[in-house]
Amino acid sequence: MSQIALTIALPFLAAFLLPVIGRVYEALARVLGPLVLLYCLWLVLQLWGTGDGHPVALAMGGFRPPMGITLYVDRLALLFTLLVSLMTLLLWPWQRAADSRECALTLLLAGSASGLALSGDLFNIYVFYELVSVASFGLVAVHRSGAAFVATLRYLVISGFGTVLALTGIALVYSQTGTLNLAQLAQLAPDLLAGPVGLAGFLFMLLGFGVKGELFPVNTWVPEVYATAPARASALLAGLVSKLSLLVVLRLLVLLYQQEQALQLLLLLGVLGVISGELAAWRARDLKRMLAFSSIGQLGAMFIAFSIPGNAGLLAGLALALHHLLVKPALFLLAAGWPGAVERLRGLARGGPLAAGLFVLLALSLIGVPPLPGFWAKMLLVVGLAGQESGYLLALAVVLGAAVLEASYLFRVVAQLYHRDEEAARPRPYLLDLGSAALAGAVLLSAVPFISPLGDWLAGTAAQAGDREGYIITVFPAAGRPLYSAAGGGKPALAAAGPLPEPKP
Amino acid sequence: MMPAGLPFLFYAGAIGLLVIGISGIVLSRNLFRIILALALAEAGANLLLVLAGWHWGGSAPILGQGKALETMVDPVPQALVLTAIVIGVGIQALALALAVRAYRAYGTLDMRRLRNRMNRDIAAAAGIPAESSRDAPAGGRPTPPVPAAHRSGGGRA
Amino acid sequence: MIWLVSVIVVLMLGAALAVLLLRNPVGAVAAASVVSLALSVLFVLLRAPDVAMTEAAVGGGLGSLILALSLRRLGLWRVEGDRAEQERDDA
Amino acid sequence: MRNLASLLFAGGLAFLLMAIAALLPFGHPPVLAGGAILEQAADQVGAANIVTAVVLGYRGLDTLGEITILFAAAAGLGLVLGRRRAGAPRDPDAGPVLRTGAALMFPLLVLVGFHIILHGHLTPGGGFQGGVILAAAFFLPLLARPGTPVDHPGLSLVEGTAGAVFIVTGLVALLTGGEFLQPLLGTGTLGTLFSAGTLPILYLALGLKVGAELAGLLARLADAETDT
Repeated sequence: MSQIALTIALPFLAAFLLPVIGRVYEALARVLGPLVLLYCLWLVLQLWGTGDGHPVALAMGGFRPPMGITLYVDRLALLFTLLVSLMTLLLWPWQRAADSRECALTLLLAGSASGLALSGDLFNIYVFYELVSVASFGLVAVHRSGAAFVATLRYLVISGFGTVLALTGIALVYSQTGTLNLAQLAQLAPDLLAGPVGLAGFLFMLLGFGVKGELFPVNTWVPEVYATAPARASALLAGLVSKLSLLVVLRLLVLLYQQEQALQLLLLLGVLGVISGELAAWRARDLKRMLAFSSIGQLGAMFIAFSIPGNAGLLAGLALALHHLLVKPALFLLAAGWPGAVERLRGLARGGPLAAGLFVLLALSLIGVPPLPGFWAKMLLVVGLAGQESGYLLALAVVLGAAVLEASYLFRVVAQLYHRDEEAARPRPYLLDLGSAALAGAVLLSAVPFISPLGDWLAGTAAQAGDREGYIITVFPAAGRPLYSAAGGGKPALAAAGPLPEPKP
Repeated sequence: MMPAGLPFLFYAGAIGLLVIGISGIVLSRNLFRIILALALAEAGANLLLVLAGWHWGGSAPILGQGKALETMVDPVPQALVLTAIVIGVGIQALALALAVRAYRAYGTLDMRRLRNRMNRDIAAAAGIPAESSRDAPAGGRPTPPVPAAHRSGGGRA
Repeated sequence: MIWLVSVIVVLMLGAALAVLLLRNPVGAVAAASVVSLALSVLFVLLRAPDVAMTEAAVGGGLGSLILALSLRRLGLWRVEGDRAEQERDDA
Repeated sequence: MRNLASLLFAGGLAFLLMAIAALLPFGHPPVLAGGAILEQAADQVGAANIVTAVVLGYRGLDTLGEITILFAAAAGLGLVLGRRRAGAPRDPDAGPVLRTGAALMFPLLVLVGFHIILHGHLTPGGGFQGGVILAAAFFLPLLARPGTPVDHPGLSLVEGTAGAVFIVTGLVALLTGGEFLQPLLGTGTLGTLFSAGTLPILYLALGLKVGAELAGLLARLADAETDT
């Protein structure tokens, strides 16, 4: 299981060496990135096959927690590492492969995203989150137009603001607890983080780590960036990176903040996100902007799901997240070949029947039409919300209203696509994007007959992710207490440690 | 014995920097100043983090200088801040490079104006008439033109 | 000790305000490096020599250098600012 | 409207910060993980400067992430600023005083930079601080003679190999049965130059990488005529 660290290390190594190799042997540099990602994919699949499904904690550098950094490998983390390799491979910037810097940044994004999924240390999460940000700054600016620069700049400023908030939150948590290890924090949280300082720390970290998750007040970068970035970068950000941000919030909630106030705060921000996102999407006049705003709304729904206490909320949130991860990138890829404004999509179905058909399929699933997987994800959310108290019922009304809005604006697009009595617009040729989108559609359809086993599996994963005690015991096996204090100083964990040298006077 | 006001002074410095920085980021319209304010806020957060591990009368966490381990301050926040400072300067450099390019493209550093111009370019690229950009100032004059050599092609098709 | 700290904290916060309020961007950069240097003195007092060195080298030195270089590229590197143009930028 | 909202937002955050400042434990931190590290760092890592032990040992993964962020920032900066136009004019040379000064300062700065890097496990200082000084050393001649062509390929070679050394050192530990980034080569005698196992090597790689990255970054920012 130690090899899982390779999914972080190898992409970094390849990215460092890419400019050097590119100068000597260009053909190798061109395929190096996909090869490394393929290897990571294979590795994760193999670990998946050999593992027994129980979570494992890895001590980076051989230093036992809480001193060193812990990687926590449970089913959810493994799933996300798999998805990271798979998605970056599918969304690899093939068309622009000439620029080694773009390949290097994509590799860095993949490595840091794996790190984010695996990390069990608060500050380490911050570092990988920053790396994801910085790598994505370069990727969204590659079109090098004025608009792209300004959009990236606003994205950077908002991310930087989030950085400051997250760092402040970490400082507050550290000042209360004196540790960064998530398992130890989980032990201490009920005593030390329940007060106002701890909650303020949660607010700051939520706003900071929520920037990529398009959380309500820190999401103004979304429409501009998705409108100016290359479709593949948008797809990566909207599909993958936003889900990693959700994963961080999930870990914080489950391990550190199982308190009502924290959940209420998340619920409030989620509801505001749904309302503002869906309304803006409904008003949007070009397709990319519409998709971007609707993505804000859908991520808001996931935050609402996470704010439901208990595993039902986790399950609903994860189902929504995985569905969105499949559908949204495909929609962005389809939109890449079409002219922007909705009115200009008129009659496009005749020019590209496959793309239009795919769009209809994906849109139906996004709205939540049975028997497509999107329906089941929304169903879980609705059922979870219906079993709760007053505030959640309001959120239920908002979610249902949002579904109606979603249906209205997506059908507006579909109606344009299948408009008859006009000169048919023709899409730009974009086989690769269409192929990836078709793959997503195929996966979506093939999931329909297996909904029940998939749901069971996901429920197991959610239960494991929501198991706070299990997390603590996995990281600190000795009766769930930190080893160093149990053993009173303890022996050094390092095999390489020599005899004890005396400090010089 | 610790002078009573001393830790408070340090905390006041950290929180003060944070507040000044955050208000600068949110309220300032000049891009260059926003980037500077970002650095200020980050410095405040760093100071707060170092303070989280500091105690009065502590010594630097370096062995072999005759200080007892118990008196040393917590080394972990210091290591974190080292990391955070370097991350901050990397992001600052990238932000400045982007600001230079945005200035070349649109000839202004005013965030609101840049945003309007960008929205107009995005709308034009999508094929929507310019009037649809809601944020455009009513009758606002576009900024003075930049020398043509510096223009790097506003909107992309 | 307490007097030293209070002087430095006041200096630091004053310089931070100056960063936001000075019209001249060169002055703002100078004020930002004052903040960094004051901060690194505070780090020394807080028994964090490594952090102090880094803050002085990275924040005070390198950061100001980067800022100054980009100011030059923006064409704003002038000690006596052109009022009208600056107001256009600040407006 | 938007202005009012952001004003409220900033005001709220500021108020919150000040309110919780009163609740913070003034100067009485709970030293939990840090205490364990202070106790065991001498045995486990063997670096006299415990901050270095934390940066390269206990939190080595953070440091790897950090140099990678610098790398990503430099790559993004190159992507944004683009290549130099062929035949673009350069700034005039600085005067003879500055040129001679730069020539004299260069070896001194390089020496100081390497000293700080190599003693990072003993005294305050290390890869980042030394790397910044190295970057300054290489940037100074460029400032004095703007016409000097910058060896970007050379810089990226140093940068790439130094980063690779850092990761490969970590991978060797993984392949020999340890964990990723585990220090090797024993701890040596505390307080001497050749102690703390692979830490000085890591710090050297880190310093070179940081230096090369920052030098490239400065050179790109200084070159006012890049445009493609």
